[in-house]
Amino acid sequence: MNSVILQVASKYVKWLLVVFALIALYRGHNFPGGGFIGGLLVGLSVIFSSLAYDAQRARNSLKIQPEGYIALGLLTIFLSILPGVFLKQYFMAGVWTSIHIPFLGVIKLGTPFLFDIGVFFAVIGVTLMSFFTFSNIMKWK
Amino acid sequence: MQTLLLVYLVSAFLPFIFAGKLKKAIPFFLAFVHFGAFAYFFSKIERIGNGDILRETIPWVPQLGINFDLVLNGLSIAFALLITGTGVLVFLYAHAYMKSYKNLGVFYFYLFLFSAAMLGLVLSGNLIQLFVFWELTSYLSFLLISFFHEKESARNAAFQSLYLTGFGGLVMVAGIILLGSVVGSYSVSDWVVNAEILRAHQFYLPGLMLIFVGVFTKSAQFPFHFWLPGAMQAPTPVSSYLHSATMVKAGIFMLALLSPILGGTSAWTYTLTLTGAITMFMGAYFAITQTDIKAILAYTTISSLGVLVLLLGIDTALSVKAAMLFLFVHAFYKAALFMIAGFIDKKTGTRDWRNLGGLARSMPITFVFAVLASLSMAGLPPMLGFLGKELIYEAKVQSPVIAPYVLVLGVAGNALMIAVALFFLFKVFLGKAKNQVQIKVKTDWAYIIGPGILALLSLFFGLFPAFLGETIVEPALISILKRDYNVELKLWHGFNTVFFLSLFTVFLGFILFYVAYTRDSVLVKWRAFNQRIFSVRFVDVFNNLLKGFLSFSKRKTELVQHGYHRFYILTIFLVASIFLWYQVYVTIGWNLDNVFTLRPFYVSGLVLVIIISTIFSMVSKSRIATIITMGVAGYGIALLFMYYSAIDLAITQIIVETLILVMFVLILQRLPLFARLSSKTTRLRDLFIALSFGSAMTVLALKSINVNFNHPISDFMIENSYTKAYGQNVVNVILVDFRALDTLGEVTVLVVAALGVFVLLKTKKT
Amino acid sequence: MNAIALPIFIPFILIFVMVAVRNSRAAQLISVLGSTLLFVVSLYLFISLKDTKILTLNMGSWEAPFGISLVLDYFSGLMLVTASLIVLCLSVYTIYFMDDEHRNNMFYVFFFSLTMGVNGAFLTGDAFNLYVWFEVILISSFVLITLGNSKQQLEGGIKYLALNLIGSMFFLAGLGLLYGKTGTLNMAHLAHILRASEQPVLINTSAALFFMAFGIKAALFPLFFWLPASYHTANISVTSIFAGLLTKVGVYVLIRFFTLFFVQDQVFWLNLFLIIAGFTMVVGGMAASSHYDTRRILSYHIISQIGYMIMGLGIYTPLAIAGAIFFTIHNMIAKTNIFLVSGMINRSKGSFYLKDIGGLFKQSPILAILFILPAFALAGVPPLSGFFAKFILIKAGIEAGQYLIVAVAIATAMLTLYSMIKIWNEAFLKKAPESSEVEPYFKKPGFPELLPSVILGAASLLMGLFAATVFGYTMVAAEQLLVPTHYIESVLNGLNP
Amino acid sequence: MEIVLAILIGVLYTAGVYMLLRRSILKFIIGIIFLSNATNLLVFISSGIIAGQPAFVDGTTPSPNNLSDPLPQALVLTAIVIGFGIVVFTLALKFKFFETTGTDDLDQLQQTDN
Repeated sequence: MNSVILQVASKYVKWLLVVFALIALYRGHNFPGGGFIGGLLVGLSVIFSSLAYDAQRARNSLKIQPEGYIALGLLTIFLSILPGVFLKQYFMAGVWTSIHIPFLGVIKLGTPFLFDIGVFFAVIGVTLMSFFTFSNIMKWK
Repeated sequence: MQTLLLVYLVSAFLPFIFAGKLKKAIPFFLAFVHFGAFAYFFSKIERIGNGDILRETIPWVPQLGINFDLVLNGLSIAFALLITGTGVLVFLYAHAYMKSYKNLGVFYFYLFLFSAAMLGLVLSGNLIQLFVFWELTSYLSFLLISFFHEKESARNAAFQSLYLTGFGGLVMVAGIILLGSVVGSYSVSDWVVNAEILRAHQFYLPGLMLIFVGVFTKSAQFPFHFWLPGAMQAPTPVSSYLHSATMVKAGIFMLALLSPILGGTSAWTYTLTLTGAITMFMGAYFAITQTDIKAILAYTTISSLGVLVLLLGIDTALSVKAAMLFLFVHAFYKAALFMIAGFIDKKTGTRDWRNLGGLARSMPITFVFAVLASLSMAGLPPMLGFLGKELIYEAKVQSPVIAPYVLVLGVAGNALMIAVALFFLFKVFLGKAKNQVQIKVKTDWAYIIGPGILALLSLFFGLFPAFLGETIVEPALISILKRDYNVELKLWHGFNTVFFLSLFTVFLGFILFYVAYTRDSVLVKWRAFNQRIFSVRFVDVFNNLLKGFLSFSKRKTELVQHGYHRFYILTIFLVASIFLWYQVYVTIGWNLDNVFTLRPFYVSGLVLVIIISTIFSMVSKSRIATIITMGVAGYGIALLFMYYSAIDLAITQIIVETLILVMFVLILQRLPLFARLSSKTTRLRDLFIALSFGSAMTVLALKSINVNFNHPISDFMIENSYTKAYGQNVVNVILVDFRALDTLGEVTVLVVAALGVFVLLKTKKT
Repeated sequence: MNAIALPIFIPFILIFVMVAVRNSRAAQLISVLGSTLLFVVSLYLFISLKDTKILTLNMGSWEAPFGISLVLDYFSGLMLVTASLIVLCLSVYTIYFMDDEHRNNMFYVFFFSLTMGVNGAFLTGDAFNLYVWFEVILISSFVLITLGNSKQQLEGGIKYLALNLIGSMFFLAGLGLLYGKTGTLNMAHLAHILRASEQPVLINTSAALFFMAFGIKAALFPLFFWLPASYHTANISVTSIFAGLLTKVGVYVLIRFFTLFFVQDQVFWLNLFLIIAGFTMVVGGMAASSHYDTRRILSYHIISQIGYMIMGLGIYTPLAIAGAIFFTIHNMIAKTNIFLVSGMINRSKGSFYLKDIGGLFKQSPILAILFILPAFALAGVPPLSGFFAKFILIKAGIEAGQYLIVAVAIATAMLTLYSMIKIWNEAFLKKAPESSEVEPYFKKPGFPELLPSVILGAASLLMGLFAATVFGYTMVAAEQLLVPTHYIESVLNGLNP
Repeated sequence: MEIVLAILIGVLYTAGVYMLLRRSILKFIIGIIFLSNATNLLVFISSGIIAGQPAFVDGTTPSPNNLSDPLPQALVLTAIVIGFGIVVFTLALKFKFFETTGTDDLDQLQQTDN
């Protein structure tokens, strides 16, 4: 599918999707969205661009390989589990802190948010990995 | 006693520790252990004779009533002496006999462990403990019989013996548990106390019969007798031990143990006397037509076991006395004769009497012992066997129930035994020398010492029976009868019915022997006759049953596990529909409050679109159309979620649907077109099943909607989502905070699935 | 008790590590160390049950029934310890019996995700969470069974996958209905509500759905097709893992659910269990006796043994439930062990097919002993573990007056004996067939390869010798199951919403 | 409306089971998708559906009565994602199987039984 329109469109749509995804991730705790939706959206964006060009190219343009995303996601999830044990005596307990960021105001950050980020990365990795494998181009290192 | 059993257990492992030159000393050492045990029991005779009972209890699983109850009373000491005493001789004999074979360590290990198990069995004061040892003897004898395991016949015989005795054991334990549930204990002494209750209980008959099955299989009673002749595949020392003092005597021990508890009823008496009498006659009848001398001996063992069962079945003081005496009689002569048979086998290389003859000249001492043992077997004076037989006749004559039939069978059986004994002597030892001793055996004495001692014991006790009678048989009898009883044994009883019966039997036996001896053709014809009349051999029946069962199961398995994947699914959904409809039917009390309405129409329209695209996807022949309509249905469901205010759900559903569609399209290019593979009837059938399941689910859904809602959990979540978890989107808060563990598992599923896809598609086929 | 979560998180960390580690030596080492840690933790947890009998952990500090609780009672504790012992043994075994291809394929990732799922299923006190763990188990086993990509494995994999997917679909549907009825997912809370509720309208239909779901997982009679179609195709290490853990999770959940929730209309369910148990035993046993491939014999035999466990559930007395638990533990150990040994037989002789092999008794007496331990344990020879397992069940059956099922159980024991003796006779006692192509190559297994089997064999023996202790635990577990007030109270912590 | 939805569930289940019983593996997978959709829907509606406000709260609206129940939504979301993972794997398995054997016919799968 090397249609020019699609290629041009994909460039924008792709970034649009990624931005959407990040917003979904960030706002997920308060508005529709969250790690799953965000991760799936990013995956969709990469798939979209590879439909426009080809999968190999889309893959090369990735900064982190799918398995990297998976590992990153699992690690983040694991890290989000720990603070609860040490600070609240329960696994997975939410630990919150608020920080003040200029222009955005007070933001509450907590381990559930970290957990959501982990899910986000893991889902990206999973989507990409299965997609690339289906596209039959993936090589292990 | 526990120390003793422990010593046995530890000593059993010695064959593996002894190495090099010490290896030869193993049997001596083990015989010595047996001797030590024998001496130990012997030293206790007096105390036991005075009515003492030695008891040791080690709890094992007390909650289930399973304990190690070691009891030494008159009954168990009699058996223990027999086991250890014979054990000494068997191991000495084995030293000579087994020399030329390999894997001796394993052999002695099995054999010694076997004797330990047997000893444990007779010392058991708890029936489950007894069963444990019972099973151990079964399994160990399996290993012993299959010792020459490269012979198929040995494997088969071992399998048969294990299968029958194992089966009997399991059935017996069911009986024990059944009766145990009446008493609430498995301890023999508790059973004795509650004997009256047991005999009156409705479980008595079934429990008794179950236990009898165990006893009959173990003690080779008709119709389970056929494994015993097969068991001669074992090395001869094993046979002589198995047939005389151990294994088959376990059943007898069990009967003796239970007779004060369960005995005395007509069920007990009739079953045992009948079975015993048939077995007794049949064993003797078949013994005479055998050609292998070990087989002859095996059949006479069956006959003797029949006698023992019969006597315990008659269940009078006299008959039990006869049984206890005959136990010793049989053990002495049977062990001796088996050892002699093994010796002959070693010397001449054959066990077929048709190839043997005139051995008296080359093995005179053996001949003397053989004569003594055979006379004892035939029940002729002055041997112990004569005493035994007299007592048996006496018991039979006085037996209260079916004396005439028992007597007829008894006389016939005994006459046959006399004939067999004489025949054995004359054919093998006298007459023309057919087969000279070919094989030189270095240590003749080691072969003869065992049978020699046993044969001399038979003679000695025949002449001076008082010791045996008063110190061993009497305590045993007392512990069986549970009352005092004075045992006096005499060789000469005077002219009475029994004496004339004996005389008649001897006369009959001699005639039989004479006929068989002088005319070879008689036995040949007899054998042919037997083969024609009793064309059904039990071994074959067993094998055929087994074979039939196996092919039956193979067919059934192929029927169930046929390999047609669709039918597996079909079965599952069929079962599910039946279940669900049944449950719907049972819980019919449901009333629909919901009114059928199509409002709002746009939702109804959406549902209609989903339904139509689903059906289209079902029947379409085009792959693309199928997949696209499937997608439409998926998106439609997402919109439904949206309508019912599940925003996150709708978004997820849409993205997931898209991803699945993309992947479908990706692999679709490589796949073949749909082919219409199934016929119209198949499709109709499938549709019917699908419909029955689908409609059941519809009903379930309707019912579930109808239930009152009460959601304490989600109310809590809604209330605390913002205040405690700092999130406005409750669904997301649930996912990452309230129920984060679910999400953790979910991510794991995704990761594993992705890696699985990768592994599956990356690797080449192997 | 935060440690309760460790049996789930330790494998989770190991998954992460195994994704990252590419060196197979290092992976082996880490897997052995990790599973040792897992075993120690499980043992510690089990021992710390002593005081309170039930331990709970509310994940994320959300009180039950609002969050997810992990619950450790004696039943789950026993299963957990047994499972982690098996995992430990297998992580050693796989070093020697996994070919390199599989190892490169990140076998350990799937191995530990399976472990994680199994531990999670044992520990969780939340019905939906249980579903998630079931899915973790499911997807891991899908991957494991197809690892190697042979045609046979793909075939077996498709059947396995299809039927198990249907099973989890039933599970989810049943959960939905249950939630709709009760509004809660916490198992203790569910039990509390269902015991109080009067209208069993939906409970029975969800019970039917759950029965289908777990019946498929546990390979009960009309639903077991996936097991014999797939188990024998996978690598022997994988089959051993499956034999030890998978169907038993199904049995665990069946026992858990039908003692905790579905106490209404019990007569119907218990009778059904007895009927199904009988058929499962006999059909499995018959099929096992008619085969000549070790793995197939043993696979069918798994089914037959599941029948005993369900029989215990069907009799439904404390003794019977204790017997079922005892049997499950015994079976997990002995069954895994016998698969391990059959793997070694295959390694030594080059075939699983009994007609092609023989003469092992002479070649490797150690292997013979290692085979005899689990085989005799399975056949129920005293004093090994299987004897007590069967004894308790038969005793319970007789005392409850269920004579028919006891008769079936005894007949099945004979079938088991036949299958075991068949393998013994053919593989060990018989002379190796001369015409066979795989002969005469024979590789003597080294000690480290035998170690897992030695450990499991010793476990079978010790379980028999110290049956009193183990039975004591199972009895406590059974009482906890049958009278779940303590369970409900401990989990809900006195809370009564 | 609930009745209509219940019928929809029935149709989806029927379609799913019917597709599972076909011989083509592809249809089989489509059947799985239908089944999981049907199950999700069942879970969703059996816990009570309200066409109204989605479950968003802030400090001021703590009255749960007119909000839709968020818990089944979360459950179904989890189920959808899990289903996604499994369907993807099934597709891969199907593809590999076809690549290895060259057939899409489930009736050819008889080697591993008996």
